[in-house]
Amino acid sequence: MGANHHHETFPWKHIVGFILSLVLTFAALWIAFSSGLATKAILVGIVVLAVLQAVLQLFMFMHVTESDSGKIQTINMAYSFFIAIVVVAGSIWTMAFVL
Amino acid sequence: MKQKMWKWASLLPLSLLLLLSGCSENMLVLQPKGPVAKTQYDLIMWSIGFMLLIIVVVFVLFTVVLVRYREKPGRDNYEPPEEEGNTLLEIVWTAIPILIVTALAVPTVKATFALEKPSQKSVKPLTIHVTAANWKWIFSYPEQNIETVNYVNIPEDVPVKFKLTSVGPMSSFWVPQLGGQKYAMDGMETELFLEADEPGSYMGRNANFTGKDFTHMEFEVVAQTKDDFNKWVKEVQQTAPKLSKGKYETILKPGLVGRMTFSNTHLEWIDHAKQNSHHMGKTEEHSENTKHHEGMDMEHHSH
Amino acid sequence: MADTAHHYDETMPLEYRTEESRLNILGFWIFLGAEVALFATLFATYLVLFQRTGHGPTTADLFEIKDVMIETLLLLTSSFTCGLAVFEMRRRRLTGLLVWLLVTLLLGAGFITFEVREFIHYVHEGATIQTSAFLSSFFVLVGTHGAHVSLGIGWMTLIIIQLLQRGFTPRTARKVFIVSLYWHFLDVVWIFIFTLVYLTGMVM
Amino acid sequence: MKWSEFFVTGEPLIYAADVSIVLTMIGIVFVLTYFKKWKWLWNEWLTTVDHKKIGVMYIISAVLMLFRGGVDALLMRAQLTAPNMKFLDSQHYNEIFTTHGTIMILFMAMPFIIGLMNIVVPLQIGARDVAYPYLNAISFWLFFVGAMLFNIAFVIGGSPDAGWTAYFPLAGNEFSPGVGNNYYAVALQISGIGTLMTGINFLVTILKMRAPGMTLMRMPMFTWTILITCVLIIFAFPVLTVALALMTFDRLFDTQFFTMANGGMSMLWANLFWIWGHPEVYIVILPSFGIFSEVVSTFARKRLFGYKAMVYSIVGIAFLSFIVWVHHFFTMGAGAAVNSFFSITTMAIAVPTGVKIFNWLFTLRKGRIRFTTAMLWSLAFIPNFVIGGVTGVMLAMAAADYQYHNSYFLIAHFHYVLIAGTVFACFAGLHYWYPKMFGHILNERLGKWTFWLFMIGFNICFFPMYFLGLMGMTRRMYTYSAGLGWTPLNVVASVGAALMGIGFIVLCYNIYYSARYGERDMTGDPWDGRTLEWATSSPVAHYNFAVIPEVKDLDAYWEMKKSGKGFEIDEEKLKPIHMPSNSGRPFLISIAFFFAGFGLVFKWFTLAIIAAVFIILGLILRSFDDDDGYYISVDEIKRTERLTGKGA
Ligand code: HEA
Ligand code: HEA
Ligand code: CUA
Ligand SMILES: [Cu+2]
Repeated sequence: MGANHHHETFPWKHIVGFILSLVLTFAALWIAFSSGLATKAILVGIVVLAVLQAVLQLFMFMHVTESDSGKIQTINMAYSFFIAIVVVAGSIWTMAFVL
Repeated sequence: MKQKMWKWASLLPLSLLLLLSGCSENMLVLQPKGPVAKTQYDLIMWSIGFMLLIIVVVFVLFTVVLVRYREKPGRDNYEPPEEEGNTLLEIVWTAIPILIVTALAVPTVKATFALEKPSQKSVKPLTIHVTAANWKWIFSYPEQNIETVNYVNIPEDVPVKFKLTSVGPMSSFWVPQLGGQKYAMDGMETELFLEADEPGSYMGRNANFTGKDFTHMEFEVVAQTKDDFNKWVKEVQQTAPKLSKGKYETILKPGLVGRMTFSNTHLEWIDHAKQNSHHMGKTEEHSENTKHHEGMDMEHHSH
Repeated sequence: MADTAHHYDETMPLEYRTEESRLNILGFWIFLGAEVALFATLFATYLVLFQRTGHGPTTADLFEIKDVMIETLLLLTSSFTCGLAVFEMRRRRLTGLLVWLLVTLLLGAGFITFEVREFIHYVHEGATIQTSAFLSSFFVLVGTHGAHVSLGIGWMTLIIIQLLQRGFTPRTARKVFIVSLYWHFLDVVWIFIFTLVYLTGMVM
Repeated sequence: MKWSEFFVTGEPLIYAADVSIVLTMIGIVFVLTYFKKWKWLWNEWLTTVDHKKIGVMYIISAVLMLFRGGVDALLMRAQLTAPNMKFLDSQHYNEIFTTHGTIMILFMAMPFIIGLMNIVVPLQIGARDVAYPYLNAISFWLFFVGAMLFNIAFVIGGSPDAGWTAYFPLAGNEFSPGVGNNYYAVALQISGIGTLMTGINFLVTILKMRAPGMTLMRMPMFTWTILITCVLIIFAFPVLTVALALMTFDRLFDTQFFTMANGGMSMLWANLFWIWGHPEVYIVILPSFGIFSEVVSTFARKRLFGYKAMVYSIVGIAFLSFIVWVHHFFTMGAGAAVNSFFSITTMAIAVPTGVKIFNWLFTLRKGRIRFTTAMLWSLAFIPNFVIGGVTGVMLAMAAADYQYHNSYFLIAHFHYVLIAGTVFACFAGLHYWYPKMFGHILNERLGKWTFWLFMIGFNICFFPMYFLGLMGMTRRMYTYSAGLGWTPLNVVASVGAALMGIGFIVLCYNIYYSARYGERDMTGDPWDGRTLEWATSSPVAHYNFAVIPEVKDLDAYWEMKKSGKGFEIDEEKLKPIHMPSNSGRPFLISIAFFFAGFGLVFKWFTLAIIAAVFIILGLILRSFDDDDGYYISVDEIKRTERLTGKGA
């Protein structure tokens, strides 16, 4: 089941998750404004951090793998990310000739 | 009943042949009059071959199976075997379509890339700006400094670079015998290369629905020998009237107009291919009045 | 599938105890999948349009990092406190649950306040939803997220009322759990807004 | 807005429609009152959460919409029969093809499929209901009010006239200032939300509510296709939701998404529309594949050949369907690289589809083929769909598509796949499952008449259109001149359309005739079926299965029959059955949606806001609702089971 963490008495997982999300956010901020990287590199960097943070929320806070439907839930989220990438990247790519 | 069924099925390819022979003189797409249309014609013919093959295979299998395995007197007690499938067969009918698709994809990609460029390198293409408006076609020859409406003359054997744009709904510029279509869109520019092999008159149409008089949005492409073309250009430059801004505005008004010819182009004062190029004033005026009000409304509705 | 063995399994958190709850939670996950597609479309729209500013202001003219950071921190923290609420629920502490839910609500309300202020500020600078394609897509993307958060606030309020009325039941527990999923999800969406709208808008 | 603009005026056709609508409504009210059926209507239908009744309501709506869309089609064909016809003017023609396309796809094909899946899927998987019966009722009513809202457009305010694709800037305020496209945006939005919820509902139902022993790889093929279709719905419909919302903003609140000034980009509409639109056509074809699979295997008396490959191929088709959308606008000029990519992904779909075609053929091989009406539709599907499919592949070849695009070649392609695929499947499914819905069989002789008329008419109508396309005839032309040489083929096409119309009339007569004289289905298994729905009585008891069946094989019921037992109900094992309560709220909430939508269409924001308040109120009430349903007692189950003769 993997949903048994109500035995714990201190929310370690949540606190670590929170700190990590703060770190990732400020890291993105730093990359954007202080890293001095090229624009392209900045974009790649912050998008990677955002994805990391999404994954973090999914696993640390939302317990996506939990319950007897954990597998379905995980596949569902993974597939929805795939669709998101297709829609976003696909639209940008096909419209790029006028941008 | 069952006989009727497969007889009918076998009628289909037959009727196809009949129709093909009967109406072929009207099938513009299958009568290319230039290298672009020819490329597409070849591709179409190549694909039709494969498609007929597939249709024949499926129809034959279908007919054989139905005739042999239909329930008929004497087969009442026949109990079909349990079969789960057949890996070998399934691989075969996956592999063959993959091969066919590959055989179709390669020339498709080649042709798709080829059509982005003029069909010959040695001759300098003639540039013609095409502006679609409700419901007419406006052709501007910037180098010759002339403009026509609802017809366009081109020299034979010279690639023509049509630069397409629109003052309004998305239109599609299509001259079946010279080559496939491309959209003409407001505030931007697309390019289409066409070329005619021989002098003649070719039907051109708007292929993309644009409202009320869309149906009548036709034009004629007249391909001429180079000499005739040059003669025509000179004549227009010398005899045709000048296009004024006012006249141009009236042409743009929604409606149908006849053919027109001018000895200058509207590109002098406006190019609709530029983003936000036209009736900016009007649109802005409109949003100026309503901006604040409806902006506030918006907040209510979406939250 | 009817695996009856799990029906009254006491080791399972309350929100998973009944068949109905399990179905609803799974259904909500699937719904979140659809929400991903919805927001992805809005992002696609925004990313295609955000440099098409017409005569209106550009991203660089408009965005200010300070406001955005405040909103981001409020929402990040609320996602954390929402997690704590569920944590408390799984320890069967009603007060803890209620307190953290309330904190979450307040943080969410704070976020909305700042966002509305931000929007009003833009409108006063003449950057309305009608000004340009960029601004239309900006307001609709960020506004849709804001609408979701507002909805979440209303929803959470209803659940708090039900918790006060009925205490822990498999049904209230399930509702808390589902609203927490929703809330975390909105945080995820915001992270992408933060990254793809604000940060990108300021560096490009 | 003035009253004279509110009602569409000045057209005999419209007045006739007005009159017939009013008369029909009075008639319905009169019949209901005279036979004292109001209460029955409310208790049995309007408040029902039973998936079977909801399914029946979907199908009734779909047949009505087929009529409406079909009349539109016949009007178009009448106008195009001869050159320079004056039967319809351009405005009317434009409205008619727009409503024809929209209605046929969204309000005919979709609900027909969804209706069949409502009726069949829970039965096939051995479940008592869907995962969320209450939500199911909301889904239906949202679809229904969406459809009604769309349908009143032509008498109140004016129909949309920018094509079912509603391309901008044509569909924007500047070129379509009336309310027609508001209807389009709002009505589709409302029913789209219903569809999305159906998708979630059935996905969870299929994943979680299967009878013990029914592993994924033992699911009936129809259920498989619905499962995958639900995935398509869940990820495609949100895109439509957004696209329509942006359209609504542009039209009602002057935003600049697709406008011509201030940076708006009309191509983006096309892009978003087709990101939804392409998966949408597979949403209506995959379940059709499922129906054909069931029917073919039943009437060939054979297990589906290559079941696993069939499953993988639907998954493959579904996956590819999200990465091909650009093939609808190859001619936009996005460049050779983009076009080539989408060309190849599109053509790739031919491979899994071909696998299915050959597997069907090999299911038939060595079978004992019975030519029932349902089977005739399924058999006719194969050759006809292949014609549509291979011409689809021709369209997929970008460079060649520049010549076919927007021509009648395209019109022919998609009618060949939509009619020979989806419509044939709906008819096959209707005849096949009819006894499950109503307890009697549709007359076979009339059924065959419908089939031959419709099938032959279909080919006569649409086959010539391929050639019209090659002759340069473009779609959406309301007339053409005589010199183009298009006349003969257009005449032929119109004759075919008339035959289809006659076929449809025979079908309607059949429904009436069979209700009166049709053969009752006493066994519950009139076709010697293979899957679990045939283990129930016809019509099906309210709770579906008195005892949940145990599944041991792919064709569960077939296996039971082969092992000599059939599906026996051990009265000792009966337990009280839990059922959800009826509720009027889904219906009422949807009525509120109707008024909210109507308010938006006419920019009567007060009305819209009041209606929205009612919607929110309904949702709040639902949140506090803790109705746990009720139990059917063992005694009552025994009584029902003995009555239907399926019990021990
Ligand atoms: C049920 C609906 C349905 C289905 C199933 C399909 C199936 C397919 N469609 Fe179609 N399509 C539509 C409905 C549908 N379409 C609609 C409504 C439009 C127009 C909308 C509008 O503009 O209004 C359209 C438009 C459309 C276009 C756009 C054309 C244009 O606008 O210019 C294209 C282009 O690629 C296309 C391609 C295909 C292909 C490749 C398939 C494939 O899935 C077909 C696959 C099947 C086969 C190929 C046959 C069986 C296979 C074999 C026997 C194996 C061997 C075959 C080969 C190796 C080729 N379709
Ligand atoms: C599932 C979808 C579906 C179905 C089933 C159909 C069915 C039919 N379609 Fe449809 N069609 C579309 C989807 C569909 N169509 C779409 C999406 C478009 C594009 C729209 C656009 O461009 O925006 C289109 C466009 C379209 C056109 C092109 C219009 C144009 O571009 O100018 C034509 C032209 O012939 C046509 C004809 C027909 C015919 C004759 C039928 C026949 O099958 C109909 C058969 C008739 C019936 C089943 C009903 C019979 C009714 C009666 C018998 C009652 C008679 C009584 C009285 C008249 C009182 N359709
Ligand atoms: Cu183009 Cu206004
Ligand atoms: Cu498509």
